[in-house]
Amino acid sequence: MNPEPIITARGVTRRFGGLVALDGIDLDVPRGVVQAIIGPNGSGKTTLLNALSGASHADTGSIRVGGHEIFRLKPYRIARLGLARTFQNIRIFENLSVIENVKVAAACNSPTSLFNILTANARHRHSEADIDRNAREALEIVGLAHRANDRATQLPYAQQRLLEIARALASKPNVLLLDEPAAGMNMTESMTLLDTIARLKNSGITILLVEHNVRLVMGISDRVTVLDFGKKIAEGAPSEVQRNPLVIEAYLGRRHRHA
Amino acid sequence: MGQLVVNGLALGSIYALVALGLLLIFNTVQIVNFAQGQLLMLGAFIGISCAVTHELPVAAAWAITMVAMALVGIVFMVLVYFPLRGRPAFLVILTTIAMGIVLENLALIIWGPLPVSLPSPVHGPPLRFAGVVVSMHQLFIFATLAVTLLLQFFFLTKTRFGILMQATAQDLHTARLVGIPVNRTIAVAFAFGAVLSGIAGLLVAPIFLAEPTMGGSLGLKGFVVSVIGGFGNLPGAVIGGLFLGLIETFGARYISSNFRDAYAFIVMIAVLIAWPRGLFGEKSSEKV
Amino acid sequence: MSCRFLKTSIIGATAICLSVGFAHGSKADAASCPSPIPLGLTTALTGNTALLGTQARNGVEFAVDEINAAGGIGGNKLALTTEDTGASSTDALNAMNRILEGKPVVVFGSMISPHVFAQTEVVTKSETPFLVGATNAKVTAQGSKWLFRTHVHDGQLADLIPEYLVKSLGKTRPGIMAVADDYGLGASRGIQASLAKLKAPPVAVTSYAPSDKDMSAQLLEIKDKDADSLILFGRPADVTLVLKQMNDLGIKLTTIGNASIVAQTTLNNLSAAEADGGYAIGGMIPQTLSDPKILDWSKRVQEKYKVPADNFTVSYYDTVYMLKSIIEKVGCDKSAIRDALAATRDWKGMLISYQADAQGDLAHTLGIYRNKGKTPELAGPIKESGY
Amino acid sequence: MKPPKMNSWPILAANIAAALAVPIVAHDGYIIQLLNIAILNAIVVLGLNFVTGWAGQINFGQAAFYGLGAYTTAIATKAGLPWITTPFLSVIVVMAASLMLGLPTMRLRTYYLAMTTIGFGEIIRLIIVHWEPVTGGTSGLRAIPGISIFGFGPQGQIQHYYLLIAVLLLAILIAARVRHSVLGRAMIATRDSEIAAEQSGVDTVRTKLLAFMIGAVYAGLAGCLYASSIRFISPDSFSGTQAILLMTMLIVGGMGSIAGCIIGAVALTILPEALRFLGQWYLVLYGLGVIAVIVLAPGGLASLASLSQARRASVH
Repeated sequence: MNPEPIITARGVTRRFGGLVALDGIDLDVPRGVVQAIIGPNGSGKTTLLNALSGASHADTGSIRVGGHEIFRLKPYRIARLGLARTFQNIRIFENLSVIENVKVAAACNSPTSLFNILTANARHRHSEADIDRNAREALEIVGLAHRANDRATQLPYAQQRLLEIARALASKPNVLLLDEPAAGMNMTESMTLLDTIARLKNSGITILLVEHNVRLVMGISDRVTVLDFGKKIAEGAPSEVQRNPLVIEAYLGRRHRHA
Repeated sequence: MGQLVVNGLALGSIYALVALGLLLIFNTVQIVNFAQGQLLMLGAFIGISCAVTHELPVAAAWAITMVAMALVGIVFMVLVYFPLRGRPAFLVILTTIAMGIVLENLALIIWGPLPVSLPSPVHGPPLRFAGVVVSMHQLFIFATLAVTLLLQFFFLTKTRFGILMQATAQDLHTARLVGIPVNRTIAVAFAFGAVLSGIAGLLVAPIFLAEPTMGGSLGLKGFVVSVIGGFGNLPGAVIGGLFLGLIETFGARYISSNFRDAYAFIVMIAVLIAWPRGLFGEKSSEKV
Repeated sequence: MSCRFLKTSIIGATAICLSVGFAHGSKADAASCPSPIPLGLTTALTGNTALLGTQARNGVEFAVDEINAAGGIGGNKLALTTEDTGASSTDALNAMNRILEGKPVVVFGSMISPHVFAQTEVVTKSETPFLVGATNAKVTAQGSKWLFRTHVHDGQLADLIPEYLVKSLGKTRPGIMAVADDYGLGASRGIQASLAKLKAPPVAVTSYAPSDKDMSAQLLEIKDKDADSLILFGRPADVTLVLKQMNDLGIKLTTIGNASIVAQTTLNNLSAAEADGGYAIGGMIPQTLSDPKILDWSKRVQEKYKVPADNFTVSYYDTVYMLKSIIEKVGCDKSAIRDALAATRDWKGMLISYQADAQGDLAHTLGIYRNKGKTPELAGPIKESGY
Repeated sequence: MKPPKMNSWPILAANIAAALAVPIVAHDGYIIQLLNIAILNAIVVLGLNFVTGWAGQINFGQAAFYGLGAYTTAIATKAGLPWITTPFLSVIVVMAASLMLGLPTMRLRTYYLAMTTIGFGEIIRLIIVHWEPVTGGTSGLRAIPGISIFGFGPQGQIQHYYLLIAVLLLAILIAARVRHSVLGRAMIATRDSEIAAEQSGVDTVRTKLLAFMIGAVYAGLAGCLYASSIRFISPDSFSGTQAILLMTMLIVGGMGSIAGCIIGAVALTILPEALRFLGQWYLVLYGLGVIAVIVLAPGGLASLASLSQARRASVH
C-alpha cells in the first residue's frame, strides 16, 4: 500500500445557519483501499462527501486529492482530477440514453472544440470513438451493456444505481465516492454490487463509501470512519471500530434502540 | 425633488402590492405567477363593472371585487397550478403567461379596448406643503400598502394558517404526511394572492385608468421588484417596490425619459450580478 | 372577367384615365365591375394598437355597409375582406399578402405607419391602389405611385402646431412630451425642427412608453425647466393620464397637441378642470359640429361599434365614398382608379375637401380645437400652407 | 432526444422532398412568404432549443438576438457594405451580445434568468426604438438590399424559399451533430442534473454559455436572412411578445426535439394566419391551446407524432 494517502482532509467544517454539520473533520484515505464512512442519520456523512466532491463546499479546511488542493474548486475540476461520485438520491440524466449517460462522464478528459464537432473531422471522430469505447467498458463492468440504447429512465431502480456507478467509472477516476450505493436494492442486487466494488478495488481504484447498512460495509471495507454530530468519533479496521464503545453508544446503540 | 419622491413612492407602492401578491403564491407553492398583472387588470375591471356600470357605492365595489378575486384565484389554481405540480419551472412560467394572454383577450372581448376610470374611495383636496402635492388617493395607496404589509406579516407568522402555509412551502410532501390540509392551504394562498392583485387594480384604476392591456407592464414590474428584493421575501418586496418606483421617476427625470423601462431592468440585472438571489435573499428551501 | 379585359386593353384604360382627368366619366363604367367588387382592408384589430386600428375598420365598414344597403355601386355590391395585422409588422405583411390573393380592386391600409411601411412594397408590386391613414410623414415619400393617404400626417402637424403655439398663442418656451412609438417620436422630431426654425427651441424634450402610467417625472422636468407651454403628442389613453396628472400636480401650462387631446375617449375620463383649455390640431373630428346629419352619423357609429367616431373614422369613411364616386366614373380598372385618385381635386368629404398632391397626400385641411371644460370646440379649420 | 434510428432517415428524406415540392403546388406569394417566415422562425427556435431545450436555461432574449442580426444586416447593407459581409457581422454582434449577457448571468436560476433575459430583450428594443438616426426608430428600416453574393442572389419568393430551406437543413444538420457530440450530451446532462453533470466533469457554466451563444448565432443568422429577404424590419417584429411566441413554438413543438422545433415553428406561424377570422378569440384559444399542450402532451406535438408513429408501427 502506498504510504501517502490519496485523500487528506484537515479541519473540514461546514455550517448551515446555526447547525454545525461538519466540525473540523480530519480524514485520510490511503490509496487502493475501500474505506467506509458510517454514522447515524444527520451525522454529516453526505455533507462530507459533498465537501470532498465540491458539490457543496466546506466553509473552512483543507482537502487534498492525489496531491492537489481541491478546497473550493469547482466540482468539474475535481472530477477531472480523478474523483468521481454517485448520489444518494439518484441523479441520472433522464433525457439521455443509458450509454449517453455514461458518455457524458467518459468525455471528462477528452477536451474538444466546437470547430471539431461542427466539421466532424478526424480528431472529433477519434475522440468520439474513444468515448464510446470507455463508456461501453464502464457499462460492461456494472453489467448494463445490454441496455446501452435504452432510455435511462426505463431502467429499474437498482440498475439506475449501477448506471450511476458506470457513469462515475467512465471518467477513469482514482477515487470513487459512493453515496449509499445499496439503498433500495434487494439482497441479490446488493451481493452483486459488493462483487463489483471488490473488482473495482482490485483494479486499483480507491473507494470511499457512505453506507447505512453497517453489515454490508463491514464485509468489504478495509477501514471505517464513524461520524456523529459532524465529528469523527472513531476510525480504523472494521473489527476495531465495531468494538469501540463510543461507536456502539452513538451509532449502533441508538440504532438498536430505534429498532 | 420632493414631488418626485412622493410620486415615485406612490408608483412604487403599486409595484410592491403586485409583488406582495406574487410572494404569497411563491411562498406557498414556489411558483411565480406571470399572470399577476392580468389578475390586477381583472380586479380593476370587476371594480369598474360594479362602481361605474352598475353604480354601486365604491366600498361595495371593493368588497365584491375582493370576493370575486378570491374565487378567480381558486379557479386559477385549479386551471394552472394543479395540472403542473412538480413540472419544471419554465413550463409553469409559460403556462401562467398563456393564462395571462387568455385573461387579457377575454377582457378585451368583454369590456372592449377603451380606457375607463374608477372613482377613488377617498375624496378631498390634496395636501400641499413646501410645494409638494400629495393627493388623498396617494395617501390611501400608502396606507393600503402599510396595512397589507402588516396584515400579511401577521398572517404568515402569527396565525395557524400562515404557519401551515410556510410549512407547505418548506416541504409539500412532508406537510401532507403530517396532516396539513395542503390543498386548502394552497387554495388560500392563491385566493389571497389574487385578492392582493385585485386591490392593486382597484388602487391603480382611479389614477392610471384601467384598460385590458394594462396588466402586462405592471405585472412585469412586479417581477422585477420580486427579483430585486429576492423572491418570497416580504420586506424585500416592499423595499424593492418603493426603490423601483423611485428609480423610475428619478431616472426619467434626471437621465432620460426615453429609457425609463430600461432602468428597472438595468438595476435588476446589476443586483443579480452582485447578489444572484436578490438584495435580501430568496426565502425558499433549497434542497441539496 | 370584364375587369381583366379592361386591364389588358391598355388603350382603353388610358382613354378612361384621360377622361377622368378631365372629369368626363360616364356611369356606364361601373356596370363593367365584377360583382361583388372586392375590397381589402388590413388593420390592427388585436394587440396593443387595436384601439386605434379598429377606427379604420369602423370607418371603412360603416361606409361599405351603407353603400351596400343602398344598392351598391351601379348595382354591384362591395365585398370587403378585413385582415388583422396584430401588433407586428411581420403579421401586417402576411395579412396584406393574403388580402392581395383575393385580387382586390383597392386595398385600405391602417393608420399604423410601421405596418404600412412593411406592406408598401408588395402592394406596389401588385399594382393595386393603396389607401392609408398612416400618419408618419414619410409614408407617402416612399416613391410608390399606388399609395395614397387620406388622413392628415405628422409632417403637417409638426409644422402647424409649433407655428400656432408661437405665432398665435405667443409662447416661446415649450416643453415636448411624446409617446415613444412611431406616432409620437416621429412627430416629436418634426416639432423640434419646426421650433428651431421659429427660434423657440424646446426647453425640455421627453417621451414615455405607450404602457407607462406615471408621467410625473416628465411633467416635473418640463415644469422645472420653466416651460411656458406643453406640446403633447400621444394616444388618447396616455394623453388622458398626462392631463390628469398635470392637474394633480398643479402644473398649469398652455397645452397643445394632436387630436387625442380632444378625442371623446380622452374627455370621457377627464374632469372639466383637467380637460379645460387644451388645444389640439389634427384631422377633423365629428363631435364639434352642429350639423345634425354629422351628429346623427357619429351617434350611429358609436351605437354600432361602442367606440366614439374620431378623425380616423371620418377619414376612412370619406375614403370609401371617394372610391365610390371614382368607380362610378372610371369603373374597376386598378390603374384607372389610381389615376383618378391622383387627379382628385376638391372632392367634398363629410368634413373636409380632399385634394391630391404629387406625393399622394389627399388631406390638407386640419382642425384647430380647444377644450372648453369637457367639450371640444372648433376654433377653425386650418390649411397646410399652399392649400 | 432519442439516439438516431436508421429508420428516421427515410422520413427526413420524405419531408425534404415534400418541402421542395411545395412551390409546385402553391406558387402564390402569400403562402410562400408565410413559409419563408415559418422557416426563419424554425431556425430561431432551433437555436432556442440549444439553450432551453437542451441546456435547460430559460431564454426570453432570443427575439432580441434575432433583431440584432436583422438590424446589423440592414444597417450594414444600407451603408453600402457588400451583402456577403453581413452574416459575419451579424454573428460577431450577437456573439458579443450573448457573451455580455451570458457571462454574468449563466449562474442565475430559473426565474431570475427568465427576468434577466426579458430585461435584456426590452433594453435592446428600447435602444432600437430610440437610436433613430441609425435604426430608423419605430418606423423601422425599409428598402434593405437583398441577398447578393458577388452579384448573384435569389430573385422572388420561391428562390428565397429554396435558399431558406437549404439554410434550415444546414441548421438541422449542425443541431443534430452537436446533439450527438460531447457538447450536446453535456448540455442535456446540465439540464437534467447540474450537479451530476459537474461531478461527471462537465463544466456546466461553459456548457450553458456555449448553448446560449450557439442559440444566439442561430437567431442572428436568421435575423440576417430576415432583413435581406423580407427587406423591411421594425422593432415590433423582435419584441417581448415575439420572444414569448418563440418559446411557445419550442414548447408546443416539443422541447429538445429537432423535429419538434420545426413542427412548433411552422404550426404557430401558419395557425394564426389560418385562424385569423377568429379575431380576438384566436388569442384566447391560443392561450388555452398552449396550456392544453403543456398539460396534456408534455413532450409537445412532436411526441404526439412519434407516439402515433409508434402505434402504427406496432399495428403493422
